[in-house]
Amino acid sequence: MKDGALGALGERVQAPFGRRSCRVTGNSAHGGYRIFSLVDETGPAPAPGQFYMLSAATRWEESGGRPFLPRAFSVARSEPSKRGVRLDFLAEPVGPGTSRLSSLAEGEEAWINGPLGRPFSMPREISEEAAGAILVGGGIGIAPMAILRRGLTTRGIPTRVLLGFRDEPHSGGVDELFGCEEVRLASEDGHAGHRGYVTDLLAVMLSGDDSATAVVYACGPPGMLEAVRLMCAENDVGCELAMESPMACGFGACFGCAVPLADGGYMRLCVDGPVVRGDEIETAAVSGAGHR
Amino acid sequence: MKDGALGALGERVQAPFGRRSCRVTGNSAHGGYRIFSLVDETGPAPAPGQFYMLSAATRWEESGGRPFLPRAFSVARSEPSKRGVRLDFLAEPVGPGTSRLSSLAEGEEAWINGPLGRPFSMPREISEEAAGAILVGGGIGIAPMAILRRGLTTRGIPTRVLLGFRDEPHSGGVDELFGCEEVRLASEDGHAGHRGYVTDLLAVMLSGDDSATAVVYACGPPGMLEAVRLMCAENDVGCELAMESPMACGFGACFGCAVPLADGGYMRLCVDGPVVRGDEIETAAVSGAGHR
Amino acid sequence: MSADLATTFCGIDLAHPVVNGSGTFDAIAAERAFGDSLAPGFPFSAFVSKTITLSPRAGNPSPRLWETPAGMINSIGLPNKGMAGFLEHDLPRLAELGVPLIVSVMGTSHEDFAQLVAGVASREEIAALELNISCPNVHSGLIVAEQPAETESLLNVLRPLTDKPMIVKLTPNVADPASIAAAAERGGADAVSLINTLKAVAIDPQTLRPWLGAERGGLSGPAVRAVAIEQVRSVSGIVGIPVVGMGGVGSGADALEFIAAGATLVGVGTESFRDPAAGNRVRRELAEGLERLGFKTVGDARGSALGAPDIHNPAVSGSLTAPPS
Amino acid sequence: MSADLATTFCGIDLAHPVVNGSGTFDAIAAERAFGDSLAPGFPFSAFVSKTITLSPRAGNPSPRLWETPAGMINSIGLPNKGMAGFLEHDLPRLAELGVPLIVSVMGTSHEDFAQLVAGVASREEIAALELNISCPNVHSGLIVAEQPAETESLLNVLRPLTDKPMIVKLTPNVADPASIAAAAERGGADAVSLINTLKAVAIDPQTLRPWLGAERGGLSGPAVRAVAIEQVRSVSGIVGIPVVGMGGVGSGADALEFIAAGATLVGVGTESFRDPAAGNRVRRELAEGLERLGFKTVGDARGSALGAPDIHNPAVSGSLTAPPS
Ligand SMILES: Cc1cc2nc3c(=O)[nH]c(=O)nc-3n(C[C@H](O)[C@H](O)[C@H](O)COP(=O)(O)OP(=O)(O)OC[C@H]3O[C@@H](n4cnc5c(N)ncnc54)[C@H](O)[C@@H]3O)c2cc1C
Ligand SMILES: Cc1cc2nc3c(=O)[nH]c(=O)nc-3n(C[C@H](O)[C@H](O)[C@H](O)COP(=O)(O)OP(=O)(O)OC[C@H]3O[C@@H](n4cnc5c(N)ncnc54)[C@H](O)[C@@H]3O)c2cc1C
Ligand SMILES: Cc1cc2nc3c(=O)[nH]c(=O)nc-3n(C[C@H](O)[C@H](O)[C@H](O)COP(=O)(O)O)c2cc1C
Ligand SMILES: Cc1cc2nc3c(=O)[nH]c(=O)nc-3n(C[C@H](O)[C@H](O)[C@H](O)COP(=O)(O)O)c2cc1C
Ligand code: FES
Ligand code: FES
Repeated sequence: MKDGALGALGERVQAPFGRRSCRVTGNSAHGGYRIFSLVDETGPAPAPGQFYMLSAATRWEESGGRPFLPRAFSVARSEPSKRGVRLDFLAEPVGPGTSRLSSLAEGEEAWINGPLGRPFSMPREISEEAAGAILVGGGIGIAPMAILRRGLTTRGIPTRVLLGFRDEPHSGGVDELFGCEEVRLASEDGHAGHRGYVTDLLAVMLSGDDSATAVVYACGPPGMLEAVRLMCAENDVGCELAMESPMACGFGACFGCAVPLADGGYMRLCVDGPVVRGDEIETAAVSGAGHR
Repeated sequence: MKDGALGALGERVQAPFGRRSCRVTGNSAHGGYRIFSLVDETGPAPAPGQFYMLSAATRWEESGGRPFLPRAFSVARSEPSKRGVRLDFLAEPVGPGTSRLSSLAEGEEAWINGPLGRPFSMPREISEEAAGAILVGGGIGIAPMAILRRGLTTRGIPTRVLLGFRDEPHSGGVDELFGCEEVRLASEDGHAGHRGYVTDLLAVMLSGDDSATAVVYACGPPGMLEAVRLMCAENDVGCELAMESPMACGFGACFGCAVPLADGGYMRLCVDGPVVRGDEIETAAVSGAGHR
Repeated sequence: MSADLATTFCGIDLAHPVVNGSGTFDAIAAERAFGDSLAPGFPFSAFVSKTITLSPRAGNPSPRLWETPAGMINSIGLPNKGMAGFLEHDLPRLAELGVPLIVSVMGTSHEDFAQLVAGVASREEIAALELNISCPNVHSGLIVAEQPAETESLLNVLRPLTDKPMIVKLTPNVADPASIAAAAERGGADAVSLINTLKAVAIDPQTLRPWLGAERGGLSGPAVRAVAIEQVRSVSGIVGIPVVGMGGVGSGADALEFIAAGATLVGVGTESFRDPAAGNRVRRELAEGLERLGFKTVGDARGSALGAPDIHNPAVSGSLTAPPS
Repeated sequence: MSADLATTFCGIDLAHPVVNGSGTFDAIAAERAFGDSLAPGFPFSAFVSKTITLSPRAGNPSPRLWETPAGMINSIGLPNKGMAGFLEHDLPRLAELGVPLIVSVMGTSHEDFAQLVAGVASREEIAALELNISCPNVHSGLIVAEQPAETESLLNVLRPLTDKPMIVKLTPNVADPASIAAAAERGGADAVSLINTLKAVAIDPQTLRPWLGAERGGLSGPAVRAVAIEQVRSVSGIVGIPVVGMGGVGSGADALEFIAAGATLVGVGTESFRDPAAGNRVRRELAEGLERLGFKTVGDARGSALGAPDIHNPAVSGSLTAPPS
C-alpha cells in the first residue's frame, strides 16, 4: 500500500542519478529549528527513514570556502503538491552547512540528491510478533519519526510516540510535525512533559505487558540512541535506529561514513543505513555528524 | 584648500590601520555598471586618484571559494554625510569579486581598507606651465575622473573632460557622475558623441594651441592608457595615468602589483601608484586586472 | 558542432577523456542507490576501481572525513574485500558497466604486487591496471612512490607479468614527481596518473587532538587543484607516456587546464561526492570550452601550457636591478 | 582573565606568539600607507623581513598573482635591495618598530649565505636570522631544502658565524619535511619555520598558457592549512628545537591548531593581505580560544595533538576483516 507522497514503508526507493535543482517553497522558524520545504518535480517520493544530500545552489562555499560538501538531511514530511513532491526538512543550525540551508529563502534553488539509503522496515520484518510500534525521537531526531509515524498510521499500525528534548529551543517542530496527535514528551529542563530523559518513558513502556509485541524505532543524539539500543537488547525488543555519521557523498562512493559493526569491520551508513537494526552495530554512540 | 569630503588634491591621505566595516547605503544600476555607496564613519576623506581594498562582510568566498582576496576600487565620488564620509564606487561586474560587490544590498556591511595609494598631482606639479587639465576617461575608468574633476573644479582649475565607451552598457555612470557638466563623448559604436576612440578627441585637442599649457589625466583600459601616454609624450604634454594591475593587498605587502618601470625594475602600483606619470613606466599596456 | 572528445589511451579507445579517480566512485553501491538510472547516464569513459589489496581490509577507524576550505580530508584506509573477493563478487558486476575497466591495486612487497598483477591481469574483463604505489615496501621500509629506484625496480618485477597497460599512480608528497614518473616510464609503465591526495591533518577544535580516527589523512578537492596542475605539467614535460591528470576537477574549465598541462585523461574525484553525475557536466563543459576556444578535437589543446622555459626559480630569476621599494 | 600569551622563543621574550610570514608584510610600505596608526596597533610580536639576497633583485615579470579557491598563487621572485641596501636604508627604520627583528636571507652558495649571515648578524638591531633555503645550491645544483645533507652542511658552515638564533625555513614540497628539520637541528639551527608555499601553476583560461609571468608560483592561504598542520605536527614530533608554524592562518582557532600541532610561534601571511591588522584579531581570538578551553597559558596547549601513534598509513592500518560492501 502506497500513499501519493510516501514510498512504501520498508522498501528502498532509488534516486534518479545526478543531483537536481529544486525550488524552495517555504522556510519557517520552530523554536531553535527551521522547517524548510523543497518541491522535487522529478524524483520519487521517499520511504520513511531515507535521506537526501542537500546543498544551496548559490552561496554554498560562502563562509571561507565552507560548506563544501553537501549535507545529509532526513525527510521529516513528504506531501503531494501541484508540481511534484514537497519535501519538508527539519534543520538545526550547528555549523556552516546547516546554517546556510536554514537560511534558504522561498524562491531560491537547492541541489538535492536522493532519496538515499535504507529506510525503516515494517514492524513485522523486525519482529514476527510485532503488533505495534514505539517511536522514540530526541531533538532534531524527531524528523524521521514524523514521516515514519505517518507511514505506520496509514497502514493502520498502532503507534506510540515518545519525544524528548533538552530544552524549549530544542523542541522546535513538535507542534508542526506531530500536531494534535498523541505524543508523550520528556524534557531535561522540565519545560514540557516528564522532567528527564525520553528513555525514562521508554523504560516504563518496555517494562509494561505489551513489550513482547512491540518494536522500537528511534532517532536522536548518539547517547540517546545507544541507551535505546541497550534497553531494547535487555528487554529483547527489536529496534531500528536512524543514525548519523559524517558523510561526504551519501551514495557509497567515499567510504567515509563508516560505523563499526557488531561482528567486526564497518558498514557504510549511507547505503547500509542510515537505519540499522540495534544488533547489527557495535555501538550507536558514534559522534562527528553534528548533533551531540 | 580642502573641501569636507575630499582630501587635498595631490596629497596622499593615509588610511587608519586595519580594515573596518562600513554600511552599504545605496546601490543602483547605471547601464551595465553599478554605483554602490558605503559610509565610512571613521576614516578620512580620500584624495582624488586614491583607491580602497573592498570585500563583502559576508558571503565573500561564495563562488567555490572565490573571491578570496579583497578587490581594489577607485573612489568615484566622496561626499560628506551625517555619519561620516560617503564613498561612491563605480563597478563593472567582470568576475566573482566585482559581481559580489555589485550585488551589495543597502544595509549590508562591507570591509574597507583605505584610502590607499598615490593620488593625482596638482597640474602645476606635473608641468610648471600648466594652466588647465584635460581629463580622459574610458569605460569604468571614468570613476577616478569624476572625483578628480570635482577636486580640480573646487580649486578653480579649468578642466575639459573627454569620455569614451565601447557601447551603451559600458557608458554607465556618465549621467550620474558627470551630470550636466560639459563633457565630450566618444563611442566605438557611435551611440553617443564621436564614433570612434576617445583618443581621437584627445588628438584633436592636443594639436590645438593650448596644449602647451595643458596636462592630461587619464584612466581607462590598458590600450587606451598606452595610447594617451604615447600621444602626450609625442606632444610633450605632461600626463598622469591611473593604472590597474592585479593586487592582493593594496598596501605594499605582497609585491604582486608590479608594473615595469621605464628605467628597469618594477614599481609596486599600490604604493607607488596607482597614479603614475607617463614617463615613469615602460608601458601602460599592463593586463591582468580585469578590464580589457 | 561540438569539439570531438574521442581519446585513445594506451591503445584503448575511449568516448571522451573523463574518468573517475580511484576510490571516489563505487559503481556497485551507486547501482543500489540509483538503480536503472545509473547505466544510461554513466559519467566516465572508463571505470577505475577502488584500490584493492591481496587480503581484505576493513579500513581505518572513524571519523574518516573532515571538510576544509574548498576541500576535504579523508582517511579511509583502503577498505576492500581483497583480490579474491573482488574478482569473485565485484568484477562480474563492474563488467556490465559497458566501459573499459581499470583495476587499482596496492601491495606492500614485490611479491604482493606480483600476485595482484598476475591475478587481475588474468581476467579479460579488465582493460588495464593502476598501481597505487603510495605505500611502503615492507622490505626496504621506503614508500615506493617517494623513491625513483623503488618505483623502477617494482616496475621491473611487474612489467613482465602482463601485456595489459599499467598506469602508475603518483603521490604528490614528493619534491619532484617528474623523477618518479620518469622512473616508472623506464620501468615500462604505460601511463602515470596524478595527483593522489596531499598529506593532511585536522585538529578537533574542542579537544585539540587529531580529529581523524587514523590521525592523518589526505587532502583533495579544489584546494589542491593548482598543486595538481603544477605536477601534471611538470610530469608531462618529462615523460613520453600519457598522463591521467586529477586533483580538484570540478568543471570543464578545470579539465581543460589539466589537458593544457599535458593530461590525456582527466579524473574526477571529490566533485562526484557533490554531484554523482558531475563527470557528465565536466565532459559537456569541456566540449563547449574547447569549441569556444576554437579547438576541433581535445587532442589539439593537449599540452598547450607546456614548453616555455621555467623561470620561476627565485634564485635565478628576476633582473638584478634594484627594485623601487 | 584572558589566557597568558607571553612566549619565549630562542631566548627572546615575546609578548605573544603571533608573527608575520616573511614576505607578507612590509612594515616600511605599511607606514607609508597607514602613517602613525601603524605603530600602536602593530600586530606582530616580532617582525620578519622579506627575504633579502646579497645583490639587489627586481623580481619576476608580471603577472605575479592568481587567486585560487580559498587561496592564492604568487610568483614574486624575491625583489629586494640587496643586503647593503637593506642594511643601509631599511634596517634603521625597521629598528624603530619596537619589536625584535628577524631578517630572512637567501643565497645560492655557501659563500653567499656566509656573507649574508656575517653581514646581517653583525648588526645589533637584529635579533635573529631566518634562512630561506628553498633555493638551489649553484654548486651542487640541488635545492638545499629538499636534501637533508645539503641542509646540514649549509648549517655547518653558517653556525660558527654567529651566536644569534638561526631559524631554518622549510619548504613543504618534500616527502618528509621532518628529515630536513632534523638535519637543520643537527647542523645547529635554533628553530625551524614552515610551511613556505606549495609549488603551483595557474593556466590562463583564454590562452591555455601559464598565467604567471614566471609560469610557476607558490600556493598559500586557507587552502594549504591542513597540509601545513600535518607538516608542523610531524616536524614537531621529531625535533627538539622550537617550530614556527604557518600556512593559511586566518583566525585564532587556526593559530590554536598550529600550537596544538607543536608550534611555538604562529605566522600570519596571506591573511594580512585581506586585513592588514589580521594579526591582532588572530592574537585576540587565540587568547579567547585558549581561555574557553581552560588553558591558562599558551604553553599549556602546545603540542596537545602530538604523540599518539600514527596509524594512518594505509598499508599497515585497518583490521584485516572483510568490510561489508
Ligand atoms: C542520515 C543523516 C540524516 C540527517 N538528518 C538531519 C536532519 O534532518 N536535520 C538536521 O539538522 N541535521 C541532520 N543531519 C545532520 C547534519 O547532516 C549535520 O549536522 C550537518 O552535516 C552538519 O553540517 P554543518 O556544516 O552545519 O556543521 P559542521 O561544521 O560540519 O559541524 C558538524 C560537526 O562536524 C564536526 N566538524 C566541525 N568542523 C568540521 C569541519 N571543518 N569538517 C568536518 N567536520 C567538522 C563537528 O563534530 C561538528 O559538530 C543528518 C545527518 C545524517 C548523516
Ligand atoms: C587601483 C585599482 C582601481 C580599480 N578601480 C576599479 C573601479 O573603480 N571599478 C571597477 O569595476 N574595477 C576597478 N578595478 C578593477 C577591479 O579591481 C578588478 O576588476 C577586480 O579585481 C576583478 O575581480 P573579479 O573577481 O571581479 O574578477 P577576476 O575573476 O579576478 O577577473 C579579473 C581578471 O583577472 C584575471 N583572472 C581570471 N581568473 C582569475 C583568477 N582565478 N585569479 C586571478 N585573476 C584571474 C583575468 O585577467 C580577469 O579578467 C580597479 C583596480 C585597481 C588595481
Ligand atoms: C574518499 C577518497 C578515497 C580515495 N581512495 C583512493 C584509492 O582507493 N586509491 C587511489 O589511488 N586514490 C584514492 N583517492 C584519491 C583520488 O583518486 C584522487 O587521486 C584525489 O582525490 C584527487 O582528486 P580530487 O581532488 O578530484 O578528489 C581517494 C580520494 C578520496 C577523496
Ligand atoms: C606574496 C608572498 C610573498 C612571500 N615571500 C616570501 C619570502 O620572501 N620569503 C619567505 O621565506 N617566504 C615568503 N612567502 C611565504 C610566506 O612567508 C608563508 O610561508 C606562506 O605564505 C604560508 O603562509 P600563509 O598561507 O599564511 O600565507 C611569501 C608568501 C606570499 C603569499
Ligand atoms: S557518505 Fe560516502 S560512502 Fe557513505
Ligand atoms: S598589491 Fe600587494 S604590494 Fe601592491
